[in-house]
Amino acid sequence: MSLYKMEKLRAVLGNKTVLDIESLTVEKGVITAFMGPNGAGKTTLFNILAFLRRFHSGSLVFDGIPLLCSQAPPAQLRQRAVLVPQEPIMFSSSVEKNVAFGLKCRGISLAQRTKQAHKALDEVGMLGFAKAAAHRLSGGETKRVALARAIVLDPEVLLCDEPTAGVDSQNRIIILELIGRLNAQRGMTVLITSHNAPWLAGLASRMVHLDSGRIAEPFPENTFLVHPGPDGRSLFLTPDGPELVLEEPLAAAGTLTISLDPKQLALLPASLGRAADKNSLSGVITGVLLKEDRLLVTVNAGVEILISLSLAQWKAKNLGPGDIVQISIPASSIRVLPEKKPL
Amino acid sequence: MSLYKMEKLRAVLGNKTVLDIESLTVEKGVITAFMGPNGAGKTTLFNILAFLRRFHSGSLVFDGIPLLCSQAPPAQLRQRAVLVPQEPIMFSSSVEKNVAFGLKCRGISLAQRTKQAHKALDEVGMLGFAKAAAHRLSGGETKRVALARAIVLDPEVLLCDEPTAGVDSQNRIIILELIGRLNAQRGMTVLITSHNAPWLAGLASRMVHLDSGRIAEPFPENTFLVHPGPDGRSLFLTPDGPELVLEEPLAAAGTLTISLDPKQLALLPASLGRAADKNSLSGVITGVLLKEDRLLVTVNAGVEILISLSLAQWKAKNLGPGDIVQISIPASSIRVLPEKKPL
Amino acid sequence: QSQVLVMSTTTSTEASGLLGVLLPELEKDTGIKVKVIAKGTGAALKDGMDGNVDVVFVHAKAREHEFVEQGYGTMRFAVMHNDFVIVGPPSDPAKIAGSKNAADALKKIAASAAPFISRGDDSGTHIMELDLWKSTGLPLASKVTSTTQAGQQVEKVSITPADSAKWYFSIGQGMGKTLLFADEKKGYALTDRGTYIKYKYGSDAPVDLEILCEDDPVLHNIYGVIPVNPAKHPHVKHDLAMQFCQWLVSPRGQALIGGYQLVGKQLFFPDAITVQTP
Amino acid sequence: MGFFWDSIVSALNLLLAADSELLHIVGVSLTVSSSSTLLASLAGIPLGLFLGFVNFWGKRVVITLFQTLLALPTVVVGLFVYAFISRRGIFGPFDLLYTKTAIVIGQTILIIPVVTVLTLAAISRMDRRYKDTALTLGAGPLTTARMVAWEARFGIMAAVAAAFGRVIAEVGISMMLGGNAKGFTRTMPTAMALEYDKGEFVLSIALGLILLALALGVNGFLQFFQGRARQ
Amino acid sequence: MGFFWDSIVSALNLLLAADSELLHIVGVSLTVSSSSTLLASLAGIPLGLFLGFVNFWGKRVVITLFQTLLALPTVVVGLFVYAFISRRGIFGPFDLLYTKTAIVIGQTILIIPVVTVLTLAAISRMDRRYKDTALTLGAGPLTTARMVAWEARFGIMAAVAAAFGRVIAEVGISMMLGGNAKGFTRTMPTAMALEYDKGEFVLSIALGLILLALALGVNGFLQFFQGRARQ
Ligand SMILES: Nc1ncnc2c1ncn2[C@@H]1O[C@H](COP(=O)(O)OP(=O)(O)OP(=O)(O)O)[C@@H](O)[C@H]1O
Ligand SMILES: Nc1ncnc2c1ncn2[C@@H]1O[C@H](COP(=O)(O)OP(=O)(O)OP(=O)(O)O)[C@@H](O)[C@H]1O
Ligand SMILES: [Mg+2]
Ligand SMILES: [Mg+2]
Repeated sequence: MSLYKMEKLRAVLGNKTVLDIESLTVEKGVITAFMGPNGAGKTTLFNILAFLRRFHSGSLVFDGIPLLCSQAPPAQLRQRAVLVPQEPIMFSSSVEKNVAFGLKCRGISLAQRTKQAHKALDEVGMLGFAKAAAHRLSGGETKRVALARAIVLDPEVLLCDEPTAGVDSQNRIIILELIGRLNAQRGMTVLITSHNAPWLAGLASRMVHLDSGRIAEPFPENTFLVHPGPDGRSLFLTPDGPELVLEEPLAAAGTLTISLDPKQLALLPASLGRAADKNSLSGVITGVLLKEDRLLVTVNAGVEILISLSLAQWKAKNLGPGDIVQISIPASSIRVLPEKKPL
Repeated sequence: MSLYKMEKLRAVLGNKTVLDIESLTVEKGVITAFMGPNGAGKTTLFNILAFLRRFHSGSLVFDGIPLLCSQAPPAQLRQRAVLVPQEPIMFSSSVEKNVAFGLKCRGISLAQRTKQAHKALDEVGMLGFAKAAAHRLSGGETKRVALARAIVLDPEVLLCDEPTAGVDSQNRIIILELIGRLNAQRGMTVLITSHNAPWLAGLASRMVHLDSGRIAEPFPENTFLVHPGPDGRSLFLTPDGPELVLEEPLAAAGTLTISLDPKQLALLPASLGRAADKNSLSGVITGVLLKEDRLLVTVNAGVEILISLSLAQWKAKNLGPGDIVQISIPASSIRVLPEKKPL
Repeated sequence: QSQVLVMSTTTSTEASGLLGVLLPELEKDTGIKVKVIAKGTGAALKDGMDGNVDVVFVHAKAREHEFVEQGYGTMRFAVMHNDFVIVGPPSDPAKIAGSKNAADALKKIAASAAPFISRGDDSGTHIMELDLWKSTGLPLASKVTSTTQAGQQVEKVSITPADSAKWYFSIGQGMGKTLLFADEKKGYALTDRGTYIKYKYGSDAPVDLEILCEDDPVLHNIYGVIPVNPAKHPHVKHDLAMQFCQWLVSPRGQALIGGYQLVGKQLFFPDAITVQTP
Repeated sequence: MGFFWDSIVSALNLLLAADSELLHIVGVSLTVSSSSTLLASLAGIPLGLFLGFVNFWGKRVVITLFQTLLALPTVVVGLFVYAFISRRGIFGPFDLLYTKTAIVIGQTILIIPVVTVLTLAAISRMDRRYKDTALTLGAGPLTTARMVAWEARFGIMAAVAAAFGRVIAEVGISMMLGGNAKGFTRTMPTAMALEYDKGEFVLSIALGLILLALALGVNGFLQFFQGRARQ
Repeated sequence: MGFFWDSIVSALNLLLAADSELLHIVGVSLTVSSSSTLLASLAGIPLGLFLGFVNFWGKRVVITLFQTLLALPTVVVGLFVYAFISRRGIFGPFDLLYTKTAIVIGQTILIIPVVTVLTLAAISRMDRRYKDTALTLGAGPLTTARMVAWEARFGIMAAVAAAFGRVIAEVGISMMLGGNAKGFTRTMPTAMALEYDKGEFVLSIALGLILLALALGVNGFLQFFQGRARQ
């Protein structure tokens, strides 16, 4: 069942169109992940979905209730969806009072809310800080208390804007597990953003990619910043590193971003090719990862390059980690990515 | 050559000892990474090393110059070390003015500083935002401009407090490459913190681990949050997941954190063991990574478990990604990690 | 600039509008511009003592003589007078209407305990009022406040009728405010005739007070003008001040004073017959 | 400067004599100005919060008007209130003119704009995230405003302090509406103005010093609590 | 309320007549109060910044003293300045008493505490990171203070607006040090006080309305620029 339904949703900040979503549906009871580069509009979208900001035009329907862009978002819906912002701020009181605040707004008794606040703090590993001054916590501690402050309310919808940025690795796992559990056990709808694709992929049932405010194709893997050579056709992966040659010369100068399609790259044992060949790099296999039915092989050739093979192809090659290999990069696999400009 | 020398350095905030470093030296011209859980004192330390905060007792020597804890940090040293804070804030003017600000303080002419600011913005991929209002940028954009604002000054020491938290994956690479280049080409001393161990390991020549304000052993890998069973000896990795049995019953109840020593875990082909065995999990090999002279094998057994083998051991087993295996977990490999409490 | 004379005066001369008539004529005749600083009599005299002004124009005869005797002023010119009246509510609870004896009237007011509003500000009017209370023979309460001046203890005595806390309001404000207060409290007050006429006939919200006692010879209010002594303050423009004073007491000045009317009533009576010298 | 020395000695003398008249004046001053500060805060703080939070058509104009009212002359306030409470006014029967209540009414009107504008300034600089956090956690508009006000408390306290300073030293309204009646509505500043009019400068300054000592006491008291709250 | 109607009509009449006397008074008012606001800002803003940034022994006491000076009575300021600039005072020879300069001096002293305390309040709520950022980028103490002041500009503008409102409507000091001399030092508020003294209530209110209109103009002007700067 769909919980949020957006059609032609546009948000304008200043005089910049920050969000421009043709059509998007977020399902009830599901974890949906939002990915996308900086400035893609994730935070703006979350603020709108948490009923904290207006949108500019288009339609947004929440659980069958249509919202008007001409009106301030309805206050009563805020009780149903809680946002953990990207950069949370704490009220200048104790940690436990901060966490109990939402419960107080819901008229829960002091004893009850203290108990629940402590439980939520325990879940994010911050119970030891219950009496500490909330506005003096470290970055990661603040993030975790902010999460506790939201989950203690057991909302229908939890919007987490980068809940693990700045959180240490151990607590990151705790938090991800917690979010997964809230969804699995209580059926909580979770919307989450992050720049850490791997763990989002593990957690979310659905990934939505945003770019420049629009729903977009996921950003390609194997992305490199390169330095074009003087002829405009050769590219250097590092200033003194391997050289790639394009099919057509470039129009623009200056550093730019390219991606190499992992499926078009060929992996050869070192003996079969020569390292000096154009568009051929030699490196060491540093990793082999199984992802669905394909193998992702990481080769360190000065930079790490990812190659995607079928399981059969890999078996046939009889290679393993530590082996020295050649990568052949067809000019057709090189895609120059458009530079990001503000809309 | 050592740049910072700390001895018995203590910092107290409120009435909590946040930093208590016996002895630590940071080398000149080197990238030193600071890791540690939230609240370890990394930000506090960086503020002190950037001459923005006093310390409480002990000694700090910068490039031969001793600093007194009884006095405000000397202003002229701030010209030599620039901090990119964990949560940067922008002055409410344009992005390019923000980046040019430090140059203005150094008396550089307008034309010159605009040129340099644009170059620095280009390096972090934010040139397109030069005229935008800096205080209205998104989280990741702000981070990147803050970095540009520091590197444009070409300081002797660059202190980056989580420079990539909140930065998208593509730009993370750009930033890391940039920091590496500043160090390699200009010999800039870089101090950096992050919660992303893998890439820090690639970048830094030295890793310093902080915990509760003290220099500490690195936090172990294979860390899991577990749920003890009713008998206090069995542990569950997930509520309905595999069970581990301890040698001695636990004193405390409630969720806790354990680590499994990757070197003590044994990897067996599935046919050799039985999945029902206590402390034996079955899973699929999902990755093989070469790290120095050892292989790290990732097995997905409901949770991802890391096993460390010598290259010889691995070769002998004749296993590969996608193979089903058994992991045997000796009780001695299970370490219950102490709960973090504020000092 | 040198033709500008600085004068401090009591508020009544300015508030009555008299100076508004005199000064433009003065400028026409002599070219002298007068910078008028209006304040209470006490403060106005103090300005003269401090040499902040060139001439003072006030109405407190005894203090004016003292001023000249102490050498602050060169001489006093008697300029004009008006008179004081006792006003009260038309209902007249103390039954003093038609009385020509001010002391008597005050006695009746005290006996009836009807509200009486006093300026209480050491102004000429207030001093006159206190003199009247003294002449009633009623018991008076005096209160002493001691202050230090130039290291010396100085005692200030303030006098009120005894046992008057319930009906005697000492408000420390100007004449107009006193009339408004009396109107509001339906009380009695001693006032100069000019201000009363202004508030009774020249106001948007006329006070509901009637003249109940007038024409007692003790009720005369005499104005004098004194140039500040250049021996004490060499910078003062004594010549200009003398010129101003002489113009005031000249037939021309005196005619203007006598001719000034407010709502058809003469307010000031020229006095300059004799010129007194110390 | 012997003059100021005299004033200090006189002030001490007055205090040592614990003159009942002086005590009464001090009492009136404190009652009146704390009442009007309290009332103006009760009106001005919510007004400032309202202007800070609620968007409506013409809001900028309303803010400009309030800023303009910072320049409200005491004579205008005095006459305005006078027109209502004098015996001829609508509220004449309540017999309010020349009472402490009248001063409180006038002073309250005088400083409501001060409290409003400075409260607005204090909260409009607050991080927007405080408001968003309260809202997303389910707080209603009142609770949200209260949370933001709490975060801006030092700014709001400065607003109240400025308003208090304005009225404790206020002369015009106290004169016009209180009447400066000795033993009834005489306040420190009107007493000072009177002594000045009489030419009793030393006494006037002595009273002023006592007034400042009083204000110092009030502020020291507040600072003490502020200091404790800051910890 | 016919009274107020009369006043409005009179105010319009006065304005339409463009009476040269009125224009002079308006001119004096504006010159004097903008001069004193400017001078007090030049002193008070740096003072507030100093108190906000520099730590020194006894700072809390100094802040308390400044807060106390919010209650500085005009009579005290007036007499204090009087003692210096009257003919007997040290600055007597400069012949300052009863000039516009004298009013400016007195008013400046009166509102320096207002600007200082409110500036301090405005910057003490600023995010500490502004200061740290400026410092780490190599700014000296002055530049750092300037940057923080810039971020707190709306608060500081409110401080200046409050101070301006205080002096444009100020009577006591203008009377005592200016003398309310017609054609020289008469300001709008002293003219109003005089008209009130004369019982010319309608005229007094009419002048008050003109004063408010003037303040409205000034504020509208500032709001306009503030609005543009905010974009
Ligand atoms: N008030 C504003 N005026 C103009 N542009 C704005 C304003 N607020 C935000 N933006 C721009 O809108 C874009 C979207 O911002 P948003 O915070 O939604 O991005 P995001 O996807 O959350 O990015 P990040 O990953 O860095 O957090 C950014 O480019 C930002 O600069
Ligand atoms: N003013 C203060 N009073 C009391 N405790 C404080 C204060 N400031 C910081 N702390 C505590 O000091 C500890 C260290 O904070 P710091 O910001 O240095 O941690 P950190 O290592 O940077 O953490 P993170 O990874 O979350 O950024 C934290 O536990 C924090 O709560
Ligand atoms: Mg964001
Ligand atoms: Mg930190």
